[in-house]
Parts: sequence; structure tokens; C-alpha cells
Amino acid sequence: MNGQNQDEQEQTGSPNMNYRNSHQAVVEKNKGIRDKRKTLQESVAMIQDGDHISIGGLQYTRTPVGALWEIIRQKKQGLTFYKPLMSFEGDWLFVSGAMAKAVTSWFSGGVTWGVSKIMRSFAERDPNTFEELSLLGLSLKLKAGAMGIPCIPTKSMLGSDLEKTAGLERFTCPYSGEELLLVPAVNPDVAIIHSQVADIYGNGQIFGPPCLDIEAAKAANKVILTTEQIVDNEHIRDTPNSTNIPFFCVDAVVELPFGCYPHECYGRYEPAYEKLGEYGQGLLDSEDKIGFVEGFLEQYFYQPADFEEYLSMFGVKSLLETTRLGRIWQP
Amino acid sequence: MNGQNQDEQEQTGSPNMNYRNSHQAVVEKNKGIRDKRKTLQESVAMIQDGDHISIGGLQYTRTPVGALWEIIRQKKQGLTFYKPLMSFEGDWLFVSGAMAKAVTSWFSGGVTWGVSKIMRSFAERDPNTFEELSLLGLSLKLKAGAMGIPCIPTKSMLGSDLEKTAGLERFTCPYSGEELLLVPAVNPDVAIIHSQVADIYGNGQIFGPPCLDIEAAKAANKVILTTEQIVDNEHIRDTPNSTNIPFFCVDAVVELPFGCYPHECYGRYEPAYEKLGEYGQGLLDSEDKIGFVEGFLEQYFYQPADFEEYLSMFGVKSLLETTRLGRIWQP
Amino acid sequence: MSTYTPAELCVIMGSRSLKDGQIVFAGAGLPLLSAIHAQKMHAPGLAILFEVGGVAPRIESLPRSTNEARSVRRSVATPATVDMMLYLQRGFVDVGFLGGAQIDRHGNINSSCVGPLENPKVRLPGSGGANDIASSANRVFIISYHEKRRFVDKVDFITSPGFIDGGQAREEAGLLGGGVEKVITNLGILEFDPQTRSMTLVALHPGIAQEEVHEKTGFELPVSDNLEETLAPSEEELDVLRGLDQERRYLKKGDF
Amino acid sequence: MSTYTPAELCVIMGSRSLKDGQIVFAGAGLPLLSAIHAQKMHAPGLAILFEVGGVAPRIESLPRSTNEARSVRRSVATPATVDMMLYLQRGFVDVGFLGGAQIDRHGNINSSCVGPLENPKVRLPGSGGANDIASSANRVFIISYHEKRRFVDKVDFITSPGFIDGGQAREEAGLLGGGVEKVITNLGILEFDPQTRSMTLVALHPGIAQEEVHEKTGFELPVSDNLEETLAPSEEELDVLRGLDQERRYLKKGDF
Repeated sequence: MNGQNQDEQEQTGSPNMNYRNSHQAVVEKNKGIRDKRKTLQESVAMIQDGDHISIGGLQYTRTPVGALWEIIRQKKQGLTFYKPLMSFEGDWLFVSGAMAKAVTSWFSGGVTWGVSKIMRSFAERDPNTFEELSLLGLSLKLKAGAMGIPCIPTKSMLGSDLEKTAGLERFTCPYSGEELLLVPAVNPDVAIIHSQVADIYGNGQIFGPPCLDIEAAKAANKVILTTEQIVDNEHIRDTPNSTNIPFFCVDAVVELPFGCYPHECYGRYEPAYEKLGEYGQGLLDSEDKIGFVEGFLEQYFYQPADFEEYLSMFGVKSLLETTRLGRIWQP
Repeated sequence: MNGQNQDEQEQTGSPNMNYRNSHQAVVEKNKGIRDKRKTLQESVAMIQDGDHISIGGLQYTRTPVGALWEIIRQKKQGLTFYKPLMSFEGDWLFVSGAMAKAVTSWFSGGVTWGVSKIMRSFAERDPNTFEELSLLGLSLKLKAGAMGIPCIPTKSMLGSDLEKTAGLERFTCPYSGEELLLVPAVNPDVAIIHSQVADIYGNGQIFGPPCLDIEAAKAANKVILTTEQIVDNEHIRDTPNSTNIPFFCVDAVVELPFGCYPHECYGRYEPAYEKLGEYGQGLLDSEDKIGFVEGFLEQYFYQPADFEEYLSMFGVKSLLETTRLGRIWQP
Repeated sequence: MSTYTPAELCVIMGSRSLKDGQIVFAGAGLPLLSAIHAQKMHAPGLAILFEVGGVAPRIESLPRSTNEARSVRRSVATPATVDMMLYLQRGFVDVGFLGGAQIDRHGNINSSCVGPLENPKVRLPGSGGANDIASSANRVFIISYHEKRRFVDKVDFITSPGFIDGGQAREEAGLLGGGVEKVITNLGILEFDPQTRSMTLVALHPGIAQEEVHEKTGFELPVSDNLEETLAPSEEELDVLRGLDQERRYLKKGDF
Repeated sequence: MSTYTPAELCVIMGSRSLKDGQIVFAGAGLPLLSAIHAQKMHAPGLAILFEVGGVAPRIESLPRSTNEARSVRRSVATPATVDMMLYLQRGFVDVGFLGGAQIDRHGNINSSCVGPLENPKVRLPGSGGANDIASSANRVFIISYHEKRRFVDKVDFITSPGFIDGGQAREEAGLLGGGVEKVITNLGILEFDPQTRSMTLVALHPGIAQEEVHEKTGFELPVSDNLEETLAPSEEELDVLRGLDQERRYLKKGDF
């Protein structure tokens, strides 16, 4: 779904206009065993304005913040983002202008900071900027995309108003006579995912809940995999049961320690609650919400020379403390 | 699908007559955290004549031979078995009278022993004893059952004669206009699965390829889990990423070392090739194939007092040798 | 007689509603407290699931969100979100707890918008997994602070279906789950008439006047012929509960 | 000039047909030998997949079956069988190798039965993953011993679809994969006419007479206007190959 196809979608209302194009994209790409390491800049440069992008993780766990940070720095425009639950990063994507539309089941900050005022100011002005599906509905869009089918039946959302607003078709099972809804598949142009470890070929190992990242990796036409740590391929072959992102899905691998910061990475570090709290409270207290986020973006996204300088703004103590609280032996 | 419902199925040709019954079976069972240890005899006693049973593993890898051995000893009748690829155990189930029908994508011995003469003698007399689907087709029957939907679309089997013989309905996706086939779900009455480790609550950890066992565990109304080794629940909680069978699916846990013998268990032991070779060659050479298998069943299945005595017939050297060849550190 | 806050009362009523061996979807806040409380009081075999991918986690400190790593620590498994939500569709989830900005007489819940979605007065965060729980959990318990603006005649938007228009509407829609079995508020307990599927007051909490319930309900609320009074929380129930939230993050006084 | 067996010839022709970086479904026997041979000769980045759940395994000793633990040793991942087969449907599998009891002029394959399935003369083992590979692999290579009873006008049963009745039948059926690109036999190479989708002889192996091909084909076989002769296996190709199957389990003389 590149910019052009996306327009077709708007016209037809079908997010799966190009089932065949998405299939062909995978057929044609070089899926082989090769060194896929790229810089963060090179990887994000693969994204075109108007693309549909799935974001890994869920709420503020294992969010690929580093890739989003670079997307915003590269001034990408008109993107549609898919995420199971949107958190602070949704505010940043809206205010920066990168996100034209959010497709998600839930959109706010952390639970303790109430409803996102940024989401409200965008969605109340233009409801089309926030397309809501149930969490299973969104999950099945990616699942169907991953399975290589254009749609999949479900019992969720029947009889609700989401059935209508999401424009879901009814379906009667010819074997059982059951009434179901058909969720159309999505094949994002690019999936951005952060794993605890990966090898240079793109074999990724996610520890803790994989959220929808495994589905997204297969559904997407291209995958950018950022990882806390690149490990030797022999380590991957020693632990094949832990590999949940196979290399042939992946197009770029970027080693990016603390790549979810200030969000968390299971087994590696907890969220920087203090910093998130400052941000959340600051947003609540500020008169000019948009201005507040613009200031935050300027300070944390645009001014730092690179991602390490961005991390430096949180400080060593924050990194050490969140690591002390979050690390567990397994990953 | 108990005996009675199975009959309905035969009448309607629908393997999913009772989508609601299968749902209700899961709703009503006690899924909680409790000690689910049972003897092999008690576990297999849960199976009723006429039940539909899914067999874990694939061909001769991680076959739950111990549970099948007990099913045959308990003289169960009229069972329908689902397995991705049927191997020697299919011969045993047919000749013993336990299996009325095999639903599988492939049915023979090991590759090196050619086409199963037993399968031939049954399927050539009554073609309904062997229902063939493609491997993805069979996989999706269980997948749909596991997902709690009555059917699922696929591009496989289109235009083949399997489309007709399996009685698959065509489906046009309302979003993309794509032509697909709908594979009806199956919810077996009982799934029999063998894992390398499990705790007393039924949290199972399968290492190496899980084959279709994760799908079967969710699709089935009841699950019998035999395992090489029962481990402490704390070990499961130390390694939650390795748990692929969650406790709430499982109704019985049986510790059964060498429970796949003479088949293999990934990371624990290789197949007893020598013994399988003797069996395969003996079957090839014998005039009376059925008689040969009956003799084998008498000797290995009916006469032994218990499973340990059955294993004794293969001998310590065989167990040690296959373990030496098959073990790897991980499981 | 012991004193307790509305939140404490609701959590304990929620806890009492849970049975041993049940599989429960419980979000952060009062539902999670009810589930943990039940485990400690009478349901040691009850298991909690979180959408993010937590199965029967051991919860030492109450998480800010049930979607963070802290909340899934010591889980027995960490499945993908899609698998967690599909457990609902397959019938594995016995109880789901829900709440919302608006709840109507037929138990429908709105967590999407105040006013029409095309032109909302207030755009709310949305369903999350709530619609899926309402659609397919074997039964649903609603915990809510009782006030007129919440208990409305008809929700502006059905995010999570209860009995829709009442009667057989839910069954006719093809839904699998049993729907809302019980609404627990700080004033009493409400259930649904088997025929009309309309919310009915079945019990009042100690010291609560029926009038207050009617005042704080935005629609004509039928009252059961055998209206009961609930048993006040015991000292033991309160002690156990207060041990779970010592910082009073969720058990604070007043609204919740 | 070096001598070689029909099996060795076919494996090397198969190997030459593979490109670096391709993802290949290769069953036990000659296809697996072709894939490993290609990795050693010219395609180090080629990856082999096995239905059971093996991804890019390191194959030290040739397994009896590609479904056993030995065959998946040192894999980079061990996915579920359903996921392995779904990789085909999503377009991840560039090449699938197939063979069968009967192959017809349109590349359809029968591995289910001789005679009608309702009343078979011989019931065969069945599809396994063959139908799925034929349906959805990006391209299919058939390797087969060339004999009249195998190369039939019309298969008794279409287990795995080629071009069905020819022409646009495959596209009209809604199939995703590209279908059979090449048939490699011990006599020559056969491809399909872009219009009729009928099998056509495009190359003969060194020393093979065109007549022999026609004798051993059960239908009228068109011959390409520019019929080519294949390049005989080189010493290096044969040495590498023979190193892979030192017990001659698959490279034995004659039929295979």
C-alpha cells in the first residue's frame, strides 16, 4: 500500500485493495540469508510518505521508539500507523505531522494520565484520523495479512457500533450456519519491530509477550528490526525455539540499545516512569497541549545529534535504575 | 463430537455440526490451576468409542505412542483420528480396530519402507477410511478450531481434485474479490500430545517443531498431555516463553518417559531405526500383512503388563543408543 | 461496624462473585484487585489473564497498567496478544470485568465517544479488548461508580455489546459469550431480566436507600420483587484488600 | 567424459536451476540433494525449509525423512507446521520441488491414487504438503524419472495442480503461485508453452535421442523450435554431489 494505492483504498474503503500487490512484494524481495545490517537512518529511509506502518509492542511495552524517533526526524508525512494500543508515541506522531491516521483499539497515554488531549484535539476535529477496531479485530487484520488471506471471520464486534464504523461485512458459515464478521487483512508497507536480540540475517528473538509483532513481521511487505543486541548466528541456532521473527521476513537489522526508551523492553529495562510522569503531568498542566508536545519534540527529537545523545538526555542514572528494575536473566 | 454427533456429521457431511457444542464443552470444563496428574489408564479412559481424536507430532516425530498404545489396549472402537502425516501408528490403529477413519495429508510408513500395505488394504476396500486433505488444509482445520471460528479461507487445494473429494465450499472475499476455499474447523473430542516437559497443572513445553500440537490443544474439547518429565511450576515460570501448551487447555497430565518410543522425541531420543527397520522390512516380506501387524500388536501392545515392560522389549541398549544420538542440551 | 470506601466495597463484591478455578480477564484497578482478593480469600485456583500476553502471573506490586512487563512477571506463559484474545473466542475465559464512560439499561457499554462518532463532543480512548470481552467472555461483570451521567438510557455508541436492544437481540446478533451477568456499583447490585434483558436492581448495599439508586440512574430502573441487602465487607476481607493496595492508589475515597 | 547416473544428472540439473538467496521447500531425496548442492556450488544464501518445522537447518548427514529431528538440527527457528505451510501462502517460498506417481501434459501431479479415488486400483500415500507447494510456491520444479507410466496424458486424480486444463485455467481457479516452471527428468528438460500451458521438450541431456523421450512419454509431446542440449555435469559438480551421499542412498543407478 504505497501512497498511490492508499488513495485507491480511501476511494474503495477497502484496506486490502492490493492483496495481490502485497503478495507480489514478498515474492519479489530478496529474502535470502545475507547481512541485513543498516544504520537507523538508512532503514527508516525505506519508508515513503503515505505508507502504512505497523508499530510493534503494545501501549508502552517494547515500542520501537528509536525507529519512530527517526521517522519523525526524517519528516515523513501522511503515514497510517497500526498499533494494538497507542500510547504517548501517538501524540508525538500526530503533532509531528508524520501520522495522518491511527488504526488502533485504544489511544491514550499511560492509564494514570487519563485521555490523550492530543488524540482528542485531532480526532474531534477529524474523526478519520482515528480508526477504531477492537483489539481482536486489529489483531486479526494483521493475522490475516500474515496468513496470506484477504480476510478472516470472527465473532467479535457483532452487534456493536464498531461493526458499522469499521465497515465490516457479515458472513454466514456455509458449514455451520453461524453468523460472523469478516475482518479485512492488512499488509503494511513496513513493520517496525524491536527485539531483545537478533542476528545479522534478521533472525529475531523477542522475549516476554510478542504482542502482535510476529503477525506484523509476516504481514508486512518490509520489516525494519531494531534490536537491543546483535548476537552470533550460532547463538540463534543454539536456541531455535526462541526465534519468533524468521530472517526471510526482515529487510533491515539495526542494533539499538535502549531502543524503546523511555518505554520498556521486557527483561531489559522498565519504563522511565519518572520521565514519563513529568511528560504526562506537564501535558496535563499545560494550556497549549500541542505547543507542549512540539517543545518536547524539539528538545528530544530534533535537537539531539544522534540516538545516543537522545538517550543522554534521560541520563545515566535513569538508564541504570530502569535496567536494575527491569532486567531478568532470560533475555 | 461424541459418537452420536459424529453420526450427524456423516449425515450432513459437516465436520463442524456442533460448533456451539464444542464451544460449550470448553466453557463448562474446569480449566483452573489444579493438579491434573492422572495415570495413563485413567487418562485414556476419558476417550469414548466414536470420538474424534487428534494425534500430536508428525510422521514419526514426537508421536504420543504411549497414549495410542493404551487406546489400543483399552479396545476403543470407531475412532476418527487426525494427524498431519500418519506413519506406522496408522497401521496399528487400523489393524487393532480402534480407527474407523484417518483424516490426514499423507499415510505410509517411513519414507524408506514405501507405501503402507495396511493403509492400502483398508482404503482400497473402503475409501472412506482415509480422508485426504493437503497438509495446510488439515493444519487449518485445527487452526480454525483453535481460533474458535467454524471455518477459515485458504488458497490451497483450489482447482485440485481434493477440493471436490474434501467437499470444500468456494468463497469470494467481499473486500478483494479473491476466490478462496473455506476449510471447515475441527474441534476434536480429545487431543493426545506428548511434550518434553510439563508441570502438574498442564503447562506444557514442547521443544523443536511443535507441529500442530499447539493448535490441537486449543481446538480439542479435552487434552491428554503425556510428557517425558514433570517439572516444578517454578521452572515453568522461569521460562514462560517456552510454554506453548497453557494449563487451561489440559485435562490430564501423565509423566511417561520414552512416551514416543520407538518414534522420536526431539532433543531427547532419536527413533529406534533398527527396530522400525525390522518392523518395516518384516511387513514388506510377510505374506499376511494384517497377520504380521496383529502379531506385532499381540507381542508389543497386549502382552506387556505396563508401559515399562513394553519399553523393556526394545531393551536398554536401544534406549541408551537412541538417547545418545538424539539428546541435545536445550530440552 | 467497619467503615469502607465505595471502591473497597465494589472490589469485595467483585471478589465474592468469582469462583475457584475460573479464568479471568481483569484490567488494572478495581477488577484486578477483585481477582487477586478472590485468590487470597477463596479461589486459589483462579487464574488471571492480561491482553498483552500474561497468563496466571504472580502480582507482587500492583502494576500501573496490566500491559507492562511488571504485570506479566512470573507468568506461566507469554502468548501473543492475538492468542490471548482468541482464548476468549474459544470459550476459555470464564469471566471478564468491564467498566465504561456510559452503561445503558441493556448493559451496553460506551468507551468510544460522547456524542456521535462522526462528530464527537469527546473522543474517548476506545475499546481496547473490551468489545472482545463483551462479545465472547463466558460472562461479564461490570464494576462502576453509580452516577446519572454513567447509567444512561441508551449509550451514544455501543463499543461493547451487552444485550443490545434487549430480548433476544444478543443471540440474534450471533454473539458467543453470555453477556453481562452482573453490574456492581457502590450503591448495589444490578442484574438483567431474563425476558426483557433490562437492568434490574436486585440488591442494595448496607445503609443505601433505594431512592438514591433511582436518583443516580439515568433511566427507569425496575426493582426485583425480592430485593436483597448485601452483606457488609468483613474485617478480614478489608484487611486482605488493604494489604494489596497499601499506597491507596485505587482504594481512595469517593469516585473511582 | 565423466559418467553419471540418472539420479546424479537430475540432481545437478536441479541444483543449476536454483539461485542464490532463494527460499526453497525441498523434500527428502533428490530435491534435498539439489538444494544442498546448490548451496555448496553457487548459492550460499539459499535457505531450505521443511514442513515439519525446520528453517535453514544445517544438514550434516542426509536424513531418511525431512520430518525427523535430525533434519531440523541447527535450524535458525522451529515454527509450527501450520506456520511453515502458511509461509507458502504469503509468498515467502521461492521454489518448491515436487515429484509424483503421475504427471500430465499440464503439469498436474497425482500422488493420491491409481484409478478413481472412490474405487482405487492403488491408494497412494497422498498429498502431504505437495498440494500446498503446487498451489502457492512462487515456482515449482518437478524432478522425475522419465517413463511412460509416469508421464500420462491426464492424471487419474489432481492431487497437486499444475496448469489444470491448460490455458488460463490455473489463474481462473484463483491460485496464487506461479505453477510448474520446469520438469527435470533423466532424459531432458521440459517447460510449458506460455499459451497452451502444455509440456514442451526444451532440452535434451547429452547423448539422449529425441525418440527416446517420445517413447517414454504417454502423450504427444511438442518440441521447442530451439531445442537445446544441456551441459553435462562437470567433475566438480559430481565430486561435490557424491560427497553429500557417500552411502549412495539416493544416487544409486537406474530408476529413482
